[in-house]
Amino acid sequence: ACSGGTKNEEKSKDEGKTKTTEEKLAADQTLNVLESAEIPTMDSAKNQDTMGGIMLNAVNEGLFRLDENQKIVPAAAESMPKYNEDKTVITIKLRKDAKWSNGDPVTAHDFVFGWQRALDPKTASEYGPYFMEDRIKNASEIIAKGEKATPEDIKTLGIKALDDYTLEIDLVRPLPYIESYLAFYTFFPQNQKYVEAQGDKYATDAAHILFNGPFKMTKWDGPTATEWALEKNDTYWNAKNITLKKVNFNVSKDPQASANAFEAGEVDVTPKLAQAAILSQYQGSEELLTYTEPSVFWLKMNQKNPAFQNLNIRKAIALTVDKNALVKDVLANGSIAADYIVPKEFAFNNGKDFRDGAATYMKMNKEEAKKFWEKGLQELGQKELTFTYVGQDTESSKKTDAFVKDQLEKTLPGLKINIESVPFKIRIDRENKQDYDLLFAGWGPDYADPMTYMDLFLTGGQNNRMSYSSAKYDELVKAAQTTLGAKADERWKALHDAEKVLLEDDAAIVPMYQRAANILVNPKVKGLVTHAMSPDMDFQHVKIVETNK
Amino acid sequence: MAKYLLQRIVYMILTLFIVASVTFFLMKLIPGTPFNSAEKLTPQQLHIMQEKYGLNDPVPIQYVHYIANLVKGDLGVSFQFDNTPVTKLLQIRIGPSAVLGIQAMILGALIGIVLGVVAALKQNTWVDYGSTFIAVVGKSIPSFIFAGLLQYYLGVKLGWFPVMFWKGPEYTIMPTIALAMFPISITARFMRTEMVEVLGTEYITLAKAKGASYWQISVKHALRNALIPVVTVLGPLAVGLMTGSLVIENIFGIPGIGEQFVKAIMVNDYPVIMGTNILFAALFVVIILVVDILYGIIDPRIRISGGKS
Amino acid sequence: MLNKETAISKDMFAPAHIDPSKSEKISKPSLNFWQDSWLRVKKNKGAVLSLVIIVIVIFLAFVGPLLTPYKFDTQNTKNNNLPPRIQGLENIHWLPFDGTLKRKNGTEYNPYEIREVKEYYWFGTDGLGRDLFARLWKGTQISLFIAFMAALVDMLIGVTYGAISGYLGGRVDSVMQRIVEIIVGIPNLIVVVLMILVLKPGIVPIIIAIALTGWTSMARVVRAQVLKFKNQEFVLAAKTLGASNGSIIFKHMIPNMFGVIIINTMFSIPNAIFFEAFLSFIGLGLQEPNASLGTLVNDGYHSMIAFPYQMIIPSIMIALIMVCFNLVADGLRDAFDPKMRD
Amino acid sequence: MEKILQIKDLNISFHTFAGEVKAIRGVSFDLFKGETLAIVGESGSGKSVTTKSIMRLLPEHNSEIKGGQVLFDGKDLTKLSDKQMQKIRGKDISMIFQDPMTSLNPTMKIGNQIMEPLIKHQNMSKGAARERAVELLRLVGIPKPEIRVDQYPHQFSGGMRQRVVIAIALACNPKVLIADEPTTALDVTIQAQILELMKDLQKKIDTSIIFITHDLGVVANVADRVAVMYGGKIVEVGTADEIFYNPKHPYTWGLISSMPDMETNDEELYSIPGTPPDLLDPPKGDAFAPRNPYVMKIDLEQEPPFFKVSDTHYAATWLLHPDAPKVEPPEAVKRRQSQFPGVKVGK
Amino acid sequence: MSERKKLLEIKNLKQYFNEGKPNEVKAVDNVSFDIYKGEVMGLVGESGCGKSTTGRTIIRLYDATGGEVLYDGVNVHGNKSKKELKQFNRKMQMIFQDPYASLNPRLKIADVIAEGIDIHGLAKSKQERMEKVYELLETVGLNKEHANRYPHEFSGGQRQRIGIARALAVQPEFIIADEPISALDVSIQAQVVNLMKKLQHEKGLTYLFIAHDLSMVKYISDRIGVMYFGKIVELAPADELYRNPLHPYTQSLLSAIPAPDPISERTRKRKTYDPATHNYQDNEPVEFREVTPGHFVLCSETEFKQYQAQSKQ
Ligand SMILES: Nc1ncnc2c1ncn2[C@@H]1O[C@H](COP(=O)(O)OP(=O)(O)OP(=O)(O)O)[C@@H](O)[C@H]1O
Ligand SMILES: Nc1ncnc2c1ncn2[C@@H]1O[C@H](COP(=O)(O)OP(=O)(O)OP(=O)(O)O)[C@@H](O)[C@H]1O
Ligand SMILES: [Mg+2]
Ligand SMILES: [Mg+2]
Repeated sequence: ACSGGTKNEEKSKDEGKTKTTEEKLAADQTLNVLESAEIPTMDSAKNQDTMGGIMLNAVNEGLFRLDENQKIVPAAAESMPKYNEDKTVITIKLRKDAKWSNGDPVTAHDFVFGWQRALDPKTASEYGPYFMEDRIKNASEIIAKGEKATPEDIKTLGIKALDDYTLEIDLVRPLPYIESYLAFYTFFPQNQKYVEAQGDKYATDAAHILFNGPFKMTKWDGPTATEWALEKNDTYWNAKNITLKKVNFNVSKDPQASANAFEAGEVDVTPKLAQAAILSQYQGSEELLTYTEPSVFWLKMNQKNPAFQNLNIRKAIALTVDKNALVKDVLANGSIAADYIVPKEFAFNNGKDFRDGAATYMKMNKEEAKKFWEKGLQELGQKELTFTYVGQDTESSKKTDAFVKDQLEKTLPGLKINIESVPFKIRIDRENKQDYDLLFAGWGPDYADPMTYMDLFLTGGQNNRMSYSSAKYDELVKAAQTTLGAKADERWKALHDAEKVLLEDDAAIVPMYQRAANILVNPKVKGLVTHAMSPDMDFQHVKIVETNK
Repeated sequence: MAKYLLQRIVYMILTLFIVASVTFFLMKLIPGTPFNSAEKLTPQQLHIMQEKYGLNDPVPIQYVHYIANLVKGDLGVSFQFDNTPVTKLLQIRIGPSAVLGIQAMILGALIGIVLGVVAALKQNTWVDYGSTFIAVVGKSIPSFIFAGLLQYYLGVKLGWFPVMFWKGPEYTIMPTIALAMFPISITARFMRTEMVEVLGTEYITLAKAKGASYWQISVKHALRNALIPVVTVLGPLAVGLMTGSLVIENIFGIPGIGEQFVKAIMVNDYPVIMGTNILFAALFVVIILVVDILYGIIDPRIRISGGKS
Repeated sequence: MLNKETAISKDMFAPAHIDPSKSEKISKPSLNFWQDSWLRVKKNKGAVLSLVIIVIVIFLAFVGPLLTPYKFDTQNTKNNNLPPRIQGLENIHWLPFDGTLKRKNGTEYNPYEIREVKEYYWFGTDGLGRDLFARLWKGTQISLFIAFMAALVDMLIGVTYGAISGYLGGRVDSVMQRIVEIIVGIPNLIVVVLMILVLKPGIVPIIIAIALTGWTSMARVVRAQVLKFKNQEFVLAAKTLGASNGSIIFKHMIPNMFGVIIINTMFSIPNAIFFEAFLSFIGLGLQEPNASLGTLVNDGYHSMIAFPYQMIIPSIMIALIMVCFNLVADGLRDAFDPKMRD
Repeated sequence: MEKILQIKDLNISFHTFAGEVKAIRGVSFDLFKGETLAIVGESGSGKSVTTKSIMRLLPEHNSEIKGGQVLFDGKDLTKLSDKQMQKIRGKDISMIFQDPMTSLNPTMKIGNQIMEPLIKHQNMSKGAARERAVELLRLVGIPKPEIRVDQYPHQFSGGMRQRVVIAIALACNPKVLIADEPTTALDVTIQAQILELMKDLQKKIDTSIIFITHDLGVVANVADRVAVMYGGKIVEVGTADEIFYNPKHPYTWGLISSMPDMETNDEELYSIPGTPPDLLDPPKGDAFAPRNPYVMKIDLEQEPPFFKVSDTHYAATWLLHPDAPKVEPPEAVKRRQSQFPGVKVGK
Repeated sequence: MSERKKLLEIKNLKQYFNEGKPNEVKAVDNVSFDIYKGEVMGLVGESGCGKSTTGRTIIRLYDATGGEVLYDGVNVHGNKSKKELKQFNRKMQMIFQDPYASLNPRLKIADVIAEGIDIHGLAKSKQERMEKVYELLETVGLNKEHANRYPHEFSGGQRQRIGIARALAVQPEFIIADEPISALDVSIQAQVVNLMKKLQHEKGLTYLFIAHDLSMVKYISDRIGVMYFGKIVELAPADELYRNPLHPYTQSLLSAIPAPDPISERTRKRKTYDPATHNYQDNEPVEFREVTPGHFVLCSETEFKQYQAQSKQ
């Protein structure tokens, strides 16, 4: 299937034995990776960070995994899950040869403990409640109790170990995307005995973590460390298929410096580099690996501002920006112009991309835009409008903002835009307080389903924050969430319709682009897999080959 | 002397306390939460999280708690680094910054002093102009440009030094050079001014009249006296260097405190902001005290009276 | 040693008349402080040259944008990242104005030809296709504005604070000095972030933030000067005449500190430019589409390898301004230094 | 008498912002062995420049010796290399400056400062030099010298510091000692002590002294001979008695009569009118002419040569020219002439 | 002399610096004396003995630690309204020691001199102000042309005269001259002293003349006080003091002054002063006593007797 992630090589087939003939494995199977941030935590229950996600996925393993083709495949589970009729109860068999690095077998109880711990208010996990609330049975009730939740309350969470190797999960309603949850680190198992024995020390450094994944962490001094290392985990059930012996990680926060380190051969893989100028140097080079991410960016129009209550004004804005120029000339990093909000190569129904067969909306049309604008102004009885545009303070957002401003001001007479670039946290705050007219925002998905985008704009939805409210939209999305939960095709139809309402009928937001990621990879590295969602990168298929260079 | 020291220490603690308090309230004025996934938290969930960290209390109460813990030596835990105690975090991060800062300071001071002295001795010659020019130019190129060029040309192109990271002494060379540019220029310029002044004094003339050689005059007589005022400038400068440079740390991939502090401010990691700030301020007042004491050691005139208050 | 017997006519020994009223005449033309200082500055070639450059730079900061047909904020993304090309100079290959760039592997290419661009961009264009010549001068203009304003505010606060602290002395002085210590201890980045929030991002909060955290050195210098002048006899004389404190400070002390104040301001101008550049580096700088030298250099830094001109041109400008201000400040210090008088 | 130092037609200029300052314009004098020559004159007349040029201590960057010789031991000091000069400074010729407060290095122990020339010129060991330093301190009358050697200048009073400076100057028994206003900054009582000390030491080591001062009282106290400077020139030179009791130059007259002595009462003091010449642009003729009440036309035209008054007494004023009208010196000078102990020099 | 009007009475004046701290300095310690109208009172003593401090305390540059200064019977110190203070400022003026430091280098001479005129509103118009300035310049022997020049263009003696003109601008009755000539060249000192004498006669001024050059002090003063370590040890008419110095410190001081007279210098013997020679008992009252009319000495009862006997001879 055509999928979001990429691999920079034709992947060798299933079993590890088959080696591609023309490549000779290098003697030194060590990979040097540069990352852009430290690992905030290695506690799967608490993590919420991309870097943590990659590392947890490397050293631990949930029920399922994303394979190199972005397909969900059994990992700690023996086989794909079984559902009851209305798809609210899932039964999963675990494989019996999975072991923790201390020798304990990985059992169903470890999953139960892991989930409960992620939800337990005492853990103060942000993602546990976020993912389970209103989805896993009794999660909402436990969360509502807050600090007062007792161990007994927590035990009521909808996950049970039927026996050591059988899990049963109770859902509040059918969740088409539940399998991608089960591959997500928040739902990883944790060894209760070990976790409780370590107490506060658990997962604070390499010496206090248990591994059940392809690698073990051999060096990590804790969240502040800028250097850490993985080594092949010989007790991993699939260890024979792992070729890579060691991965060294270092942190570099400066993109130019990262590129320099790569140039000097000090690292084999760089963090994502967004700077067009840096990337332009590698255009066409085999070292540059570009892949589309499911993150979409858009412009929000705050309807608290009366001007944006006017549909014509919104439409005018929506039709103005030349998104192609934005992605090609300004961003120049492989991102794609988006006339949609559910990204490409991200959510599939029976192998069919959500975007296939879905329409795109509000393609740029400056003439139309002007007309809407004139009309809108007339309706408002105004000659000119001034908007505050809240953007973020990163370099690429600043560039984008400048471009958008220029496009809008040039096309729509009487429009003046004041950009205010602020740090991320403050942007969130302004958004929450709805203290903006225009705001540049984006969203990265948490699970592989359009819902992660669509529920953002429900009336009063937590991510609406622009006073948008459409009964029709709400109805369609709610239906997709509930009644249509088990009927995949109809559900998608509803979501397609909702997207049209949001983007075309209401022109509530202006999608701009779907982002692409760019990393530099040394050609001697084969089998480096990137994913559309967490974990962003997987090292288990990597091989280092001899190159003639 | 003991009494003077005690008095100074009391003042220092008081200053620290006020700095901590002011910073605390200022910091609380910055909107936003310290939670990384704030975007994804429901108001209810946010409330629970804030409750857990006491962030729902009125700011004055939070302040009292903070100060109470501070007195116990507890600086709290970091939000961005998974509840790592701030004290531990500071311990880990101050190391590289301090090493770098001290090396840069020593390098900068040495080169700066030599440049300044040479310029003063050869006043108004091309040596002087050259040294002044080096000093001014060193100060005139933004450090990220300078560091970037160093990294690219000496690291990538010539391969003389490792491009980045913090793994051994050879890794400190380029960042030290980059960081030393500023102290070099400051020291050189101050040194020159002071040296010119000292060289014009009567006791230098007297030393010449004694038949002292050029070298004796410059080193034995002038240098020490010219150094005294320079020390007062170098002290605070040293603090500035030791407390890390975001720019240098970012570019050379050094796990330093400067980068972390800026980040903490940007992401509202309150305990880290406070902890780092208190550390910096403490370092500052201590260095000032050390400078004053040093001042007394170099300059016998203020040794007895014990300096100014 | 001895009388050389040259013939001297006797009438030479007649008494001569000297006008007694002329005996106290001062033949030199009257020079006030500024004229006198100017004479001294003039002797310092580095300072004069720097001053001339600064004047030219300031002039161009306003006039420069008019010299090109492109506006600093006009985007033309089709023409982005074009290297410098100047009519006439484009054929002189060793000059960096021939419109060519180097690839990573060292081969040269001419994006103008490849993209069939007819226009000439003297200093090239940036990632949004904005003319860097216009942006450079706009950036210079804004940087200098920020710097001058910051220096001005800094001067006002610093001079007032320092003067009051030093003049009143005693307890007031020690309290005020403690306050300075505390202000030095508060991280200025927090203040900057706060300012940006309270005042909305832009030039104003940057100026205020720079000034708020920068005036302490001025205050210290002024205080030291006031302490020095406090017991000077001309100040005592004014006191015995019954002069008010205000007139003593403003008429007698401050004019005598012009030298140090100006020098300190001269040094704080480059500092402000640098601080703004640092803010740009961490993303707290100016708002698009405005440019400052800081934002330009910072943008350029990320294009260091691919489009070196984007970094080099504003860096040269920033360094030039810095060097010039520093040299002028040095020159002024020498000129104003009372020790060098007579 | 043996001439130990001969200054011949010295011309020195400074290059300043405003132009060339012709500070010394043809100064010549001799210094005899064992004598004290006092140089007096108005501020800015060139006393310090003259003596500093002997030691070659003028600021290098803006001073220029335009001509003349400084002969010492048959060598022209103006032609020596820096190295050679260093061997003479502090050993054969040493110097004391006006301000005892700033003449000593504040961060160096007194002992070390005294030892420096000893180690340098006499190759003494540290220990020996230290002993000698203690001895010197005792010699200049500093109590408890053993303790004092290890102290710093700020622990000494002004008078004591000046003694230390004298100790340094005398450390190597110099042949010539130049004292540039060594007592001006001191109290009368301390001044008296220092003067006594210097005279004492001079006797012991038979040094020649050039003594610069403003204070005619001090001159009277110490000088064997006196040279009067005005506007970068020596205008009169003679023995102390000749200058005090039989001065010939109108500037010397003015100088002497402007000082009240114990007898002067209510009458108005004589004061020299006008201001000193601007050495940037020295006047034609006699520099003193504009202030000279007895000015003649020739004064405005031609510089006066030295006229011999006695073997030891010369004065550069046209008034001594045979053709010049005889003028009455001021009252105070006349009063003094009556006390002149030497043979009256006829005119 | 006592029939002359007392212009100034200084009673038990004390000025301590850094009071109560370990580095306390009793710069002026219980000093009492009177100054009569029209006289010149000289004050001599070694450096640091408190002469300047006395002068500055009298004119209220410092607040006295204790004691009072009565001017025309009114206490200068103590709480005064701004207006009353200004009154005193007009009556009492000061001339300073350092001709280079005492003029503001940034002001034109006209503005330096006119400062008092401006503060006290003594001129009704710009023109009148300038006229007064010209008049004052003339008084001190300078001329109109100098008004537009800056201090650095003048020689030391000229500057000192400008300082005098500034003081005269407010038509004071009493002038404190703090070593007005000690920084000047011998040949220029006379200019200033002559000028001061002339002004005293013409305007009936009263001076407190502080100096350490005793010959000048004697020349100008009617009476002289000798200070030693914050105390006045002897006070007498000028001639009397020189002819018959009683206090051993005064004697030592006088014996130390070299005269511009080589012959007498050859024979001059210096006396030294050692405070221990007084041998005062612990509670022996050491007071300021009048040995002969107008001649006061700080002494004990026994010394007093001895001095009286000495003076009779
Ligand atoms: N370093 C210098 N630069 C420029 N001019 C100088 C310098 N030193 C001295 N002069 C000038 O040389 C002249 C003579 O100065 P000198 O110091 O010899 O005077 P003096 O007789 O010693 O006076 P005083 O009694 O004030 O010490 C003065 O006009 C002075 O301005
Ligand atoms: N502002 C002050 N603070 C502390 N001590 C002071 C102050 N002013 C003067 N003194 C001290 O008071 C004493 C008397 O000083 P004063 O200036 O009155 O002496 P003086 O007799 O005028 O000496 P000189 O002849 O040197 O001018 C000195 O010991 C001096 O150090
Ligand atoms: Mg001199
Ligand atoms: Mg005094």
